[in-house]
Amino acid sequence: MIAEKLIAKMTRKKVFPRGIHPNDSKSATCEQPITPLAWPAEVTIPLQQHIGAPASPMVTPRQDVKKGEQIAAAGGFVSAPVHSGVGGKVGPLTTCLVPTGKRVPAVSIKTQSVPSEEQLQAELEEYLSPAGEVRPIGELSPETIIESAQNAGLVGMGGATFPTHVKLKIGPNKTIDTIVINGSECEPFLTADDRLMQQAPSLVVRGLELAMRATGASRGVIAIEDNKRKAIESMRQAVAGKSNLEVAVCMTKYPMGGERQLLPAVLGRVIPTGGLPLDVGVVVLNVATSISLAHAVDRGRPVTHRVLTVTGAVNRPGNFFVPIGTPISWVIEQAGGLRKDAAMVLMGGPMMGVTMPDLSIPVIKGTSGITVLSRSEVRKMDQTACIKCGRCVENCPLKLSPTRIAHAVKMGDLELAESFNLMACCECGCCSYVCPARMPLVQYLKSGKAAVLRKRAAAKAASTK
Amino acid sequence: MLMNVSNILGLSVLVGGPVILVGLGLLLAVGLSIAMIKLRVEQDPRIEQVEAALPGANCGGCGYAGCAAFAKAVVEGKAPVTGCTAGGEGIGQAIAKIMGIKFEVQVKTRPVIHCAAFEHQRKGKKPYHGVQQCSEANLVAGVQGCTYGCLGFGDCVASCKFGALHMDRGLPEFDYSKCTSCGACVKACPRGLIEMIPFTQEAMLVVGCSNRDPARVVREVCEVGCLGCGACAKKSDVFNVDQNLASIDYNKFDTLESLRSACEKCPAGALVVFGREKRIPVKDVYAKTQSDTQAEAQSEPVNS
Amino acid sequence: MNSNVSHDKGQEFSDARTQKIHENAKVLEKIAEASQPEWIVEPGPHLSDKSTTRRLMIDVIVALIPAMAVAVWVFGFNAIRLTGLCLVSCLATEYLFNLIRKRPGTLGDFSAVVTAIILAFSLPPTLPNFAVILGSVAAIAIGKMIFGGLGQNIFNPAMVGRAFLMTAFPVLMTTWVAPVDWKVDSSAPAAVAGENVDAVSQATPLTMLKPGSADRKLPVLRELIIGRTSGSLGETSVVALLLGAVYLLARRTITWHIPLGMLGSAVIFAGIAYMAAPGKFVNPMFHLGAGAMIFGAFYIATDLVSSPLSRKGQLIYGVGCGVLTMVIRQFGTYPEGVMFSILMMNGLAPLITRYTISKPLGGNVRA
Amino acid sequence: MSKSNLVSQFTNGLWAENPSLVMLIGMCPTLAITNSVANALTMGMATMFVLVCSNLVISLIRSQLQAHLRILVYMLIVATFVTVADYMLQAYLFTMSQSLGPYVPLIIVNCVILARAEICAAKKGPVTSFVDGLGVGLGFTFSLTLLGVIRELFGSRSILNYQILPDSFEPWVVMVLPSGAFLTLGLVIGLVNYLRSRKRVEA
Amino acid sequence: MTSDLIFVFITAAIINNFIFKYFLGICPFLGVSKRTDMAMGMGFAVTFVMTVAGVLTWIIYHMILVPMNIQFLQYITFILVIAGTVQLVEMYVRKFFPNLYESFGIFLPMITTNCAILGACLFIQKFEYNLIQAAVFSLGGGLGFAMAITIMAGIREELNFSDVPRYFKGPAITLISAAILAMAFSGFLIKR
Repeated sequence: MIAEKLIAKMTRKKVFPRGIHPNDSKSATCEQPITPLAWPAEVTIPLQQHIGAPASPMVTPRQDVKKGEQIAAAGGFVSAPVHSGVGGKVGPLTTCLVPTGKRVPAVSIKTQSVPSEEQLQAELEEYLSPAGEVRPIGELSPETIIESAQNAGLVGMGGATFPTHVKLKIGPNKTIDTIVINGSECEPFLTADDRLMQQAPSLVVRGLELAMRATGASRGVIAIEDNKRKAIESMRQAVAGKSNLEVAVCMTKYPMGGERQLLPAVLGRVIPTGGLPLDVGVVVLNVATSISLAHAVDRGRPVTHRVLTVTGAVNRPGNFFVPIGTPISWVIEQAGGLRKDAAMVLMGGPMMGVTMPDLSIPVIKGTSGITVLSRSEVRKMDQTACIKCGRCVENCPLKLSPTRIAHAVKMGDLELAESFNLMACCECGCCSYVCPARMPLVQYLKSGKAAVLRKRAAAKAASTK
Repeated sequence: MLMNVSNILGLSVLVGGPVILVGLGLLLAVGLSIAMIKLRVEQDPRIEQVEAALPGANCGGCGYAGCAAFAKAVVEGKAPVTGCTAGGEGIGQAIAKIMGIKFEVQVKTRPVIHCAAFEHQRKGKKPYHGVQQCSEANLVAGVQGCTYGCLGFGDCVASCKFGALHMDRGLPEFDYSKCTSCGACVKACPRGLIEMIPFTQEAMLVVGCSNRDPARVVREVCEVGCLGCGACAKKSDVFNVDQNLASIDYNKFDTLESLRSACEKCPAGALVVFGREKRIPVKDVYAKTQSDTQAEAQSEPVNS
Repeated sequence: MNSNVSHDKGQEFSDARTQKIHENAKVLEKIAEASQPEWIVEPGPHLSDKSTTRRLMIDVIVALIPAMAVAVWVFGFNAIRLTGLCLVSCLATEYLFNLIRKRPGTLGDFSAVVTAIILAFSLPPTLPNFAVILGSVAAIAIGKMIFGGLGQNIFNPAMVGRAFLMTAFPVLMTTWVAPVDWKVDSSAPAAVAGENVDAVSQATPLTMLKPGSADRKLPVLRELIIGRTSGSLGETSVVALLLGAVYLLARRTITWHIPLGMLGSAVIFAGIAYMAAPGKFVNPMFHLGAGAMIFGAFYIATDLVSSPLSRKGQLIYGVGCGVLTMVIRQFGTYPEGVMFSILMMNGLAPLITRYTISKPLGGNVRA
Repeated sequence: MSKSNLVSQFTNGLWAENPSLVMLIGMCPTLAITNSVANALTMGMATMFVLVCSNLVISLIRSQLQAHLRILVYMLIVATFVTVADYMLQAYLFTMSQSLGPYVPLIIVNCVILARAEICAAKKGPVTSFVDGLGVGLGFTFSLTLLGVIRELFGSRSILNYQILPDSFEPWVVMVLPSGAFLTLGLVIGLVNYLRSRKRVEA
Repeated sequence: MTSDLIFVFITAAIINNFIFKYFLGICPFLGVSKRTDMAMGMGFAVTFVMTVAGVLTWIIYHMILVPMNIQFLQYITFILVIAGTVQLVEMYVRKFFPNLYESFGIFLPMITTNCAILGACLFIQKFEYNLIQAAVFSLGGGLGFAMAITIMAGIREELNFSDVPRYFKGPAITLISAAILAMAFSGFLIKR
C-alpha cells in the first residue's frame, strides 16, 4: 500500500487507499468502434428507469409514436420523462422486470419504418459529433440548461440513474466549485465510456462546460484511469487551451469510479458518511451523461439511445449504440449471439452488475454494458467459515469491517451492524472479491441495509400513526 | 487468624465483643436508615408488579427491549396493557388489574400469509447462487418469476421463537396452538407477505396473493395468483379489488359460509382458509362441507 | 480473460456443505445442453480472486516443509513419530466431533492438519505417545471444536494443546534431548527406534539462561541459525523457518505486521535489558534465535483466526506477544514464554479488534 | 405445608435447582477447593451447616425484617454461623481447616446462602426453610464431590487419597491446578445441560 | 520499598489474579461478562469498593480488633463494614449521580456478595501487610479482576458470532475459555 502511494506520487497519478486490482479484461472491446444497433421488432420501455417517482404514460395503446417522441411525463420533481428511441405503434400497457428485481409499468412499441443501415450510421455520427451551431456558454442561463436536462429525461447514465436536473439544481446554501467527469470506468470488461471519450471528446467537454455553467462551478476535471491511454490523449487534446479544465490521470484500481473513492483521489476531498459530493462542493457526472447533456441543450435531443459494451461469452463483442428499451436478447443477437459456454448474463460489469434472470429485460438509461460470463468464470460457492483473515477489512475502500457487519446481520442484530456503520457501505464488492472463505459479504450487507431501511420505515409509520 | 485459647477467656472478649458488635450494628443500622430516608429515589412500585406479572421471555414482541422496559412503559402509560402479545389475555387482565384499568376483551390476532403458491405452482424459478435466505434472495432479481410472492427460504420460520412455523412445500405453515401472536414473522418477511388479522372465527378467509401486476403477468409467474378480475367483489362487498389485487375487509367479515357464492366465482384459487389444521384452498373447504352434508344426508336414514 | 476468475479445476467436492454447489454444477451442465438456457442469478460481485481457505492452509503446510526436514535431521525418528501421531489424532478428533454434532465434515479445509503440524513442532522430541495423543485431542476438542470449529475459536488450538500438556505434564514437557548424532549411531537401532533409550538429555539454550542450570555453555549464534540444538521439534532451525516465512510473506498468506511487531519489540526489550546489565542479560540476537521466537512470530502468532482483524490491531498484538515473551523469559520462572504470551494475547485479541476497528472514510454515520 | 411439597422442596435443590451446576451460584468454592474429594466433602458439609442454620434463623425472624436492612441482617446471621463453623473445623480438623484456608470464612459471601435466604427463608416457614437448606446443601455437597472425584482421580490418581489408577498412569497435574478446575466445571456444566435437555424431551 | 509495592501490586493483579488463581468473584465473572462496557463498569466498581474496604477493614482490624483481642469477630465486622459501605455508596451514587448509577451503580448491590472483596480483606490480614501495602494490594487485586472480566467480556462478545454447541453456550464455554486463560496466566510465575 505504501509502495503504491509512492508510485502514485512519482507518476503524479491519482489514487485512493485500499481497493482491489481485478484483471480489467477490457482488451476484447476497447479497440471496437461504436456501431449502431438495428431496431428490434419490439421495444419495451420501462417508465421507471431512474431513482424517484415513476413517470406516468402519455400514450394510449395502438397510438403511433415517432422517433424521439415523449411517451411518459415525469411523476414529480425527482423523476424524469421518458422518450421513445424508435418509431412505431404502441402496444398494450404492460409491466416489465428491471434490474432491481422489481416489476415496473412499461410501454411496448412495435417498430415501424425501420431505418436502413446507412440511416442508422448517419444517426450515430450525428450523436458523436458536436452540434453545428451552438450558443456560447455565456448566453445560456443555468435555468435553461437545467430545464433542457429535465425535458430530455436526463439521468445518471453510469448506473445510478439519479435525475441529472436534480443534481444540477443547487440549493441556496450550497456552493459548487468543481465538476468532475467520471471517466474512470473501473468495472472490468466495460469500455463504452472509453470509446465515447475517444470518439466524441468535444461533446464530453461541451457537457462539462454546460454543467459548470449550470452550477456555477469554476473548475472542471475529467478523471480517467491510466489503462485508457487513447482516451486520456484525446481528452487532453479536447481541453487544450482551456485553463479551467484539466484531465486527471488515475491509477487503475477498483472501485475508482465510486464517488467516495474518486473525489479523495482526484481532489483530496472526503465525502462525509451519509453525505453527497454536493457536501464537499462537487458534482460528479458520468461521461455518457455529459454527452447527453450537451445534446439536450444544443440539439434539444432527449435521451433515447445510449452506448453500451457487449462483451464476455458472446461471439462478436463490441460497443453498440442502442435505442433504450431494446431487449437484451436482441442486443446479444446483434453481437453475434451467445457462445456455447455462456452461463450468466449481467447488466453492467462483473463487480456491481446484476444477473439477468431472462433476456427479455430491456436496456435502460443506466445500462453501461452487458457482460456474459462463461461457465468457467462463474464464481464458485465453495464457502467455508470466516477465518477472520481481515482481508475484507484491509481492502474495503470505505474502511469498514465487512465481516463484522455481515456476522451481525446474519445474527439478526441490526443495531450492532449499524454501530459498525452498516449504512456507510457502498456495495462495491471488494470484500466479497478478496474473501478466501467465499462469504457473500456484500449480499449480507445489502440485505442488512434493506432491513434497516424497512425497520426505519416501519418506525416512521408507527410514529405518524 | 488463629485464636489463642486464653483470649477466649479474656475480659475484653466477653465485654468488648458484644459491645463492638452491637455498636457497629447500631451505627450501620442508623446510618442506613437515615440514608434510606435522605437518599430515597422514588420509583413507582407498580413497575415491579407489572414486571412480575409478565412472562419474562424477553421476546421483544411488544416492541420494547425486554419485559422490564415494557413494564416501565406500561406504568408510564406509553404502552397498552394488552401490549404483551406473547402472554395473551390472562396477562393483559393481570396488568390491567395492577394499573386499575378496565380490561376490554380483544379479538385474538393471528398471522396469515398472503401467498398461496406452493413451490411447484411458482413459475420462472432460476438457479440461485447465494445465501439461502429470503432477505438475501429478495435483493436478487429473478430468483423466481413472481416479484411479490413467498420466496420459500423460511426466514419467518427461523424468526419464530415458539416453533409455531414450519415450511411445507415452500410455504410457511402456521401452528396456531403454539403461536403467541408476537409478530416476529411479520417483521421477518422481507416482502411483507405476513399480516396479523383478527380471528373473529375459528377459520378465516384470506387472499393468498400479493401480486399487483396485470392478470397476464400474474398468469406468467404463478398458477394460483389473484388476477384482480373482481369476480368476488361483484358478489360480496366484503371483498375489494384495488390495483389488480383483491383484499378482504375483516370488519365486514361474517362467516365462511356466507361468502360461498363469492368465493366460488374466483377463477384463480388464490382464496385460502386459515385456522383449520393447515391452510386449505377455500374451494376444498366448501367441497368438503358439501360432501359432508351429502354424506350426512345419505347416512341419516340408515341411523334413524 | 479467465485468469482473474477463481476456479480450481482439480478441486474435489468432498463435504456435504458443497452439495448445493454440486447441484448447481449439474444445473450448469444442463444449461449447456438445453437450447433454452436457465440463467444463473446471484448477488454481485461475480468475480473473486484465487485465494481460498484451503489454499491458505496448504501454504502454511508447504512453508513448514524445510523445518520438517531439519527436524528429521536433528531429532531423527522422533520427528516423524510426533508429527504422524499428531496428524492422526487431530484429524480423528475433528472427524468425531463433526460426527457427534451431525455437522458436515471439515477435514477438507486442512486447518486440522496445520494445527497438528504446529502442535507437533512445539513438543519436546521425546514426549511419550499417550501425551502426544492427549495434547492433540485437547488442541482440537478444547481449542477449536468446542468453540464451533474453524474460524470461531478464540485461542490458537495448537497452543491450547501445548498449554494443556505443559500444565498437565510439566516434567515430560521440559525433558529435552541433544540432537541425534548420525555419524556415531546411525546404524544403532535405538536411535532409529527413537524412544529415549539412548537419547542424551541436554538443556535447551533458553533453559541454560535460568539460574541454577547445570551447564551454562550457551551455543553460538551459528548453531542456533542452523538448528542443531536441543529444543522443541520444529523450533530449532532459524534458517529453515525463515525460508518458509519468506514463502508465506511472498504468497501474502501472512502479513508483516505481527512478526515485525513481535520480533521488533522482543529485540528492543532484550536490547534495553542487555545494555542496562550486560552481565545479567544476554545479547538480544540470542533471544531472537533461541527457543520458539521465530516459529511463534511467523507461524503461531500469525494464525488468522486468533489474531485481531485490523492491521493496526495486529501490530499491537505482535508487540504484546513480543513484550510478554521477554517478560517471562527474563523475569519469570519458565525459561520460554512464547506459548503463554500468545495465548494471553489471543485472549486480548477480541478487545484489540474492538478498539482498533477503523472509522469509515468520511466519519461515523451521524445518528 | 404438605409432605409432598416438602419432598419436592428437598429434591429441588438436589438436581433441578442444583446451586453450582444449574443455577451457577456459589462458584468460588466449587472451583477452589475441589482439587480433592476430602476438601470438597468438608466444604460441602460446612456450607450445608451454615445454610441450614441461617435458613432456620432467618425464617424465624422473617416477620421482623426491614427491607433496607435485611441484607445486613442476613450477613450478620451467616457470619455468626460461619465463625462457629470455622472454629469447629480448627478445633477438630486442623489440617483440613489449614488446607481450606480463607475459603471457609468466604462461605459468608457464598451466593447460595443469600439466595436461599432471599428466595425461601424470608418467605416461608421454618420447617420448609430447614428442608430447603438441607436439600440445597446436599445438592451443593454433591456437585462439589463430583468435581472433586474427577479432579482428584485424574490429577493424583486417587480418590480420598486412596490410589485408584495404576502407577503407569501419569497424573495430569493440570487437574489440580486452577485451569483444570475451570475446564472440569465447564465440561461438567455442558454435560449437565445435555442431561437436562434429554430429560426434558422425555418428560 | 517502591519495588516491594510494585511487586505486591503485580502479584495481586496478575500472578495471583483473584479470578484465575483464587477463584474469587466468579459469580460476577460469569454473570456480568456478556458485554464489554458492563464488564468494565463492574470491574471499576469492584476496584473502588475493594480499595475502600481493604483500607477500612485494615484500620478496624488493627485499631480495634487487635487491641481488644477480639479477632474472632473479624468475619462479622468485615462483612458488616463491606455491606454497609456498599449500600451507602450505592444510595449516594443513585441520588446524586444518576448517570453514573446507570453505568456503574447497578452493579454495587451485587458487590456485597462478591467474595473477591471479603477475600481481599482476609488476605490482607493473612499476609500481614501494612496499611500502604494493604491499599496497593486491594487496588491491584481490583484492577486484576477488572482486567480478567473485561478480557472475558471481549471473548464472549466474539463468541456471539460462533457456532458453539448448544449445551456449551453461556457459562460452560466461558469457563472453558477461563481455563485456557488460566493456563496462559500460569506462565507469569515470577520469583522474587
